[in-house]
Amino acid sequence: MDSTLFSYLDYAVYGTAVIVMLIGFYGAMVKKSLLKIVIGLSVIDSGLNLLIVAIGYYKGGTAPIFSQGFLENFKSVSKMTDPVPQALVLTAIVIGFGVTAVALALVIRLYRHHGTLNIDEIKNLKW
Amino acid sequence: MKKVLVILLLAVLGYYTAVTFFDIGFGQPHFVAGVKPVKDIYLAKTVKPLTVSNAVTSIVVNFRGFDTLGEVTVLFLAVTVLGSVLYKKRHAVGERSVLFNASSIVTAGSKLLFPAIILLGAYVFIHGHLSPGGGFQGGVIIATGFLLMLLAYENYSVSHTALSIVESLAGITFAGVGLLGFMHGGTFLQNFLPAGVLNNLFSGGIIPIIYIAVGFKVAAELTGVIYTVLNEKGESNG
Amino acid sequence: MVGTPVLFIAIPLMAAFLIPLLGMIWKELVRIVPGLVLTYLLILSINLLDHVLAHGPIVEVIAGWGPPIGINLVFSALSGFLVVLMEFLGLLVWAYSYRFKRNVDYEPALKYFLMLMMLITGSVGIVLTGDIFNMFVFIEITSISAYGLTAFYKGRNSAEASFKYVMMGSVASTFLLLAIMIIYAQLGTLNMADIANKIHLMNPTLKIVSYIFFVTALGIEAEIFPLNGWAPDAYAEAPGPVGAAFAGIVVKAAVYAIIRYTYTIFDLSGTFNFLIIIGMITLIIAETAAIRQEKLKRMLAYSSIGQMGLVMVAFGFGTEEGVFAALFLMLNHAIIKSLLFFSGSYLTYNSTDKKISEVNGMSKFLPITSLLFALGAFAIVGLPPFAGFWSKLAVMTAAADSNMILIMALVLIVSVVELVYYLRVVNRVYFYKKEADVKPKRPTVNALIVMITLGAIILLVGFYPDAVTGLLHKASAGLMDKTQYIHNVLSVR
Amino acid sequence: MNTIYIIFLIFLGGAVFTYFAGKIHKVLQDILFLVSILVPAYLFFANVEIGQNVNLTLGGISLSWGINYFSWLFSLIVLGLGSLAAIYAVGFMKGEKRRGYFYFNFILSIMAMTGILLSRDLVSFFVFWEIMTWSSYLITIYNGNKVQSIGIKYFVFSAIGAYAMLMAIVMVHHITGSFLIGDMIHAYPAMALSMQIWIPIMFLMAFGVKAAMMPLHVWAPGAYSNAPMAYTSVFSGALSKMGIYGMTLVLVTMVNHIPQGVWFREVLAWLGGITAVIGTLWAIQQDDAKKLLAYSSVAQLGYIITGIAIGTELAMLAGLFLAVMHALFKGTLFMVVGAIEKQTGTSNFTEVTGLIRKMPWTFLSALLAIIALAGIPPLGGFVGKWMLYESLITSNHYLLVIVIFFASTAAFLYCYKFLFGFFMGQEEKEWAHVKEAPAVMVLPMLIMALFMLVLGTFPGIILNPINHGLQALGYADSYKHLWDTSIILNSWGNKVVLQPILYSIAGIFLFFIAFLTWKGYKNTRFISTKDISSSGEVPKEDENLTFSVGFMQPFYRAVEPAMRRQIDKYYNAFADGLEATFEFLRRIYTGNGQTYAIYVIVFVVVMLLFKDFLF
Repeated sequence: MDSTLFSYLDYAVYGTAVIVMLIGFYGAMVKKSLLKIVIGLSVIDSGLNLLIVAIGYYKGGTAPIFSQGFLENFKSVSKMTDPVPQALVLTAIVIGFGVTAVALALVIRLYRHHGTLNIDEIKNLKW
Repeated sequence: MKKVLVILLLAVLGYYTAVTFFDIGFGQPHFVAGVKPVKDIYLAKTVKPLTVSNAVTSIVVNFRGFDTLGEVTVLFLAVTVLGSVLYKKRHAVGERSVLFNASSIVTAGSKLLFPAIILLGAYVFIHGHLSPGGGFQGGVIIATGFLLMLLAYENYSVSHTALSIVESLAGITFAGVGLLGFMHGGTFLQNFLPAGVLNNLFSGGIIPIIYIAVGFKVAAELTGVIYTVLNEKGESNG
Repeated sequence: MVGTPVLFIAIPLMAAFLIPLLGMIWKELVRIVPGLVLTYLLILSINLLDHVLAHGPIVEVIAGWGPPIGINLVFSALSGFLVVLMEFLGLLVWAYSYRFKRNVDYEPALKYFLMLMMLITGSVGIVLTGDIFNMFVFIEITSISAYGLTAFYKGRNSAEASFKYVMMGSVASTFLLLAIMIIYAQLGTLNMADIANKIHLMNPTLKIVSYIFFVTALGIEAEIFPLNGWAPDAYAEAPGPVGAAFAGIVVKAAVYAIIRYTYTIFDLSGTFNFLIIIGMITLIIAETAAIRQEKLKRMLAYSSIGQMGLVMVAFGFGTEEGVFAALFLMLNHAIIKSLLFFSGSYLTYNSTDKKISEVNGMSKFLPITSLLFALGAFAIVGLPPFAGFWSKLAVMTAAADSNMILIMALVLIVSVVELVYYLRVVNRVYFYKKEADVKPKRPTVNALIVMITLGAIILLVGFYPDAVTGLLHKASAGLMDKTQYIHNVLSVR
Repeated sequence: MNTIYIIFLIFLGGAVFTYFAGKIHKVLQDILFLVSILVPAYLFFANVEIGQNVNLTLGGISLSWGINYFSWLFSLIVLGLGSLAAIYAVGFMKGEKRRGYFYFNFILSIMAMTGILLSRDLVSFFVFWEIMTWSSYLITIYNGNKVQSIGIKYFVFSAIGAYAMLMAIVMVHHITGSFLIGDMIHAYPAMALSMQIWIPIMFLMAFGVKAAMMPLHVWAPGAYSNAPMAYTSVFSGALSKMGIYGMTLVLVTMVNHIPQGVWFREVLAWLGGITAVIGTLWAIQQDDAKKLLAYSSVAQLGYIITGIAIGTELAMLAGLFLAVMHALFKGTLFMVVGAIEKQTGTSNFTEVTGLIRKMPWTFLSALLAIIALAGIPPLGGFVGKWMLYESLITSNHYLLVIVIFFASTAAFLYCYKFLFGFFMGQEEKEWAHVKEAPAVMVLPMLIMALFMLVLGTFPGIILNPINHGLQALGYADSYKHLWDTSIILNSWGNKVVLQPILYSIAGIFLFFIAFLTWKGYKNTRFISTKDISSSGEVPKEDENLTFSVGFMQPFYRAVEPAMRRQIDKYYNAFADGLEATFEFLRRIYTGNGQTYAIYVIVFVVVMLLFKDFLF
């Protein structure tokens, strides 16, 4: 990595994404409330999605859309940002949504069954 | 104690993850030397032969359309699982956690907004191959319209049967188009419609069709999710 | 050729979307259609496998874009073998639970069969796909169906088990995506063969980190030791046949993913030893946890985890013999553990806690089920002349040929532990007095047929292992030959 | 199709059909059972040619089945005793529950033993070995949940042994690339030294378990005494001989080829000797005839092990001859106990007495078997023991002679106890209704008794085949060679010199017994056996006062300190400790989903930290 090209912004985007993920992990692993755990899990997803989108970004790149204007004063295709991470993140978001929905439904069930949202009290299955 | 441990662990994990991505580098070409990334091929082929303006759409629906089929299935499954997890023997109609009408400003406003939201959603997914957006985004917008109505009116209800029919039909359309492509060209999801002219509504072959199906499906499924969860009473003794 | 690999995905998806509509016409259809689909796919998979064994692997591209642009499916001897196994087991699970759910309402029945079908489809997709991101999608399809199936029964602690599974699953998908993105950011491609072709260009540190993330993510599904906390709970709380499906189908798919990454995609040194280490730890911890279990299904679950550890060890030898042994083990485990889950869930049918003590004296009331359970127990600990013996012999032979004497000794010592707890249960079934408040439930005809089929296969493989060894040898040779795989995939246009 | 295939098919099919025939008719089941044992036995001896192998390939592994003189000798024990025990079993199992289960496993274990003897390759050897183990295990636990732990102990020991053998087998395969026993023997002298040492040790572990050798014998008493007696006669008589068979093969074909082999032999011989002593001492203390015989079996196997471990020609003859004799007399004795148990409902000396008139034929066979066991001429046991002593002395194992001699003298004590406890003494009213066992049960016992008599008189009948067997193993024609050197053989056989003397000894002995019996009978007054009271002590109501109680009290008071340290206890303590560790280990699964998630992070972090080390 050429360090001269490295600006603080470079650290910032990935750093933020990673920190968001870590916050999510922390929430999922330390907080006692089931809801907070689920929130933690979806915060992890958010951080991850941010990270993925950031990979596809090029400095000064345009959106990967061949609009009329783009075609008229034709710029190089390499000026476009990478569309693949964007496509992947779309899938990841949808899947994350599905998982979160299922998790929330389970939280409802657990609350119905145990009458509490504290994960420490939901330990009927062990060893 | 546990917190400290977790923070320590996460610090190490975060350090390595961050360093890894710093190594990759941000905002500049990061592929290793001597590799021709597929994104170049995608970008090149989006205009010709696919005649799609939005490269993300071309990837989502065509190049990696199989992923999208899986994605739609994930949503469909999520709804199924939700229904299974929250299933109760007797469905009492109108038993909702939100049991009051919103103020008249909200109700009137929602009535006003609802068609507009639906229209916007439809626009977004119909033009998914031309502009940013697509089936998922459009579907979500439509679902927010339903969410708005559900929140505003105490006894607004959506027909479960209708939702499931829309969902199924949309899914069948997606998979069916794929199978038609299979019969036509020998590979699943192959384009079999004329490509059209770039940047026109009728371009991109089967892509708009699939995206419209996806739009309907996502809308129906998200509405289904919201509706199922809303109909869930919060008492602990269920 | 009668069809192509994509039908394994397309047809069940089509059917899944259709079934709610069909259910509106005639409610029984929601039970029948999945069975028809699975039967068709089983026949198709056998035909394709036949073709593949004669003419070499089929590589199918999706949407007309050859690799590495589009997604492709690879139906080789290895993946074909696993697909046949999965479709077969899926069909059996379907047949077993066909009437099992009679007393369940229409809505849950619909959802049960949908989820079951998607579980199988997702696993088959994991095995067939030649694209890492597509594999991620299929893993998620499998997991979400698995969450739903785990939480299927109300009244039990199933939601708790499922919630744990969801937590672990989300973490898994996070790491999986991270790993995929690292690979993509370096090599600009998502196709497995293409990655394998270019992996030597990658920054070694990044390569290692992405491998670690992959193994962690897939290890959660494959029940590797510190990552398998969800497994015993999920197995124990899911309906009996679903436990069989987990052990026979889902885990197999995850293990396949791990070995595909280890053998084909990554070219790291030390991965094989790593597989041996985690496999051994998994094996030892799981078997020691199993011996003290009080609940039958948990015991079976731990045993299943242990077997997967052994499979990992066998893959870790890194020789063709080792792969052969591991595949044989996978086959045997799928069949035998399914039989144990099927018969075990009838032995504890009406009990609330599913305690091991509740199987006491069941042989008088459920003679055939008990006999089949005993057969399964004998087979899984590797007693000849049942199927499990040949795989154990294969594992040992492979270990000896890799000079892993210590591993051999440890595996055998652990086998003794396994032997003890299975024998205890069998003895209870046959020689203890029945507990008064337990009401036995006679198995239904379809369940009985399913169990007898599995028992017959165990005996068949036991007495005539040649029935499968030829296929397994071809499959293992296919896995070992990395360049051939890359060539096969990348030469398709 | 080759006869060997037919034999296995009949065994297998017979087992399955017998199992299900019980659903149709009991007699049909009995007939099928007998057919599926006797017909293969007949076919085996009539049609299987010695020295001809059948080769087949299964699962890519080439297997070979065939027979040589040495294994033929053992098949004589297995199939002969098996057939007789099968006939006996029909009577024994009459009216019992779970007959199908018993018959099924009986047939399978006979099949497995035949298979072991037929195996010319290690895989089928191992397969049959394991089938033998589990079928015998299943019969051991026939009596229900009380014997569960005994059964599991048996199986665990067998499994440890078998897995040791499996390790040896795959190591051999690794070296030679083949599973054939012939190839193994061929390649052995050229192996690395560590392999040369470890492979025999691992094989010997497996065989030592089955032969109830000293530290591995703890399963044997329980298993022998708790299996149904109809099977125990095979279990102790034939199945344990499989251990001897394997041991002999290992010693002759492997250990002989390395200089360290001497040590193997010394250790084994001593283990055998110690086994004999321990078994005998424990046998004396038993009040239950089954237990007594079980321990006695362990002791007898000890002699046999010593014999074959010494490994001179004479010692081999002695060991193998003793093996045959042991099969005969221990088979008979277990049958006797079975008959008594069947007729009276108990096998405890302290409860049953005075059966001599009730069950005369049973008594006769018991008497002959006991005489053989004790090694009194003219029955076969004497010849065997004599040869054993002689071989020990000629190979300079003087200390061992003393040990063995002690054991076999002490054996008289339990022999006496057995005979006296059951048959002598007063007749109790309680047992007045007892009848002789049915002919089906008596006949096999008498046939075996007859054999013992014949073999005692003309040991050449069996020594000749043993000699052939040893020649097949590469020994010189020892029988002829020993003809001139051995005292006993020199004066026996054709040139009968010692015979009249021995007969006179036996005659005097029998006469003495008869005289005493008659005399005693005349001089006794009939009182209940429970009517004896020790001097000065007032017996309590519930105290068992049969004279058999505390029969050898002074003797085992003397040996008690030595007996207190049972190996059993150490094994149990080890197992308990292991289970406690397991209990602790499984608490890793805490049941909290968050903990599991933390494990995942720990896993990743550890791998990341050690990534340079791992990859």
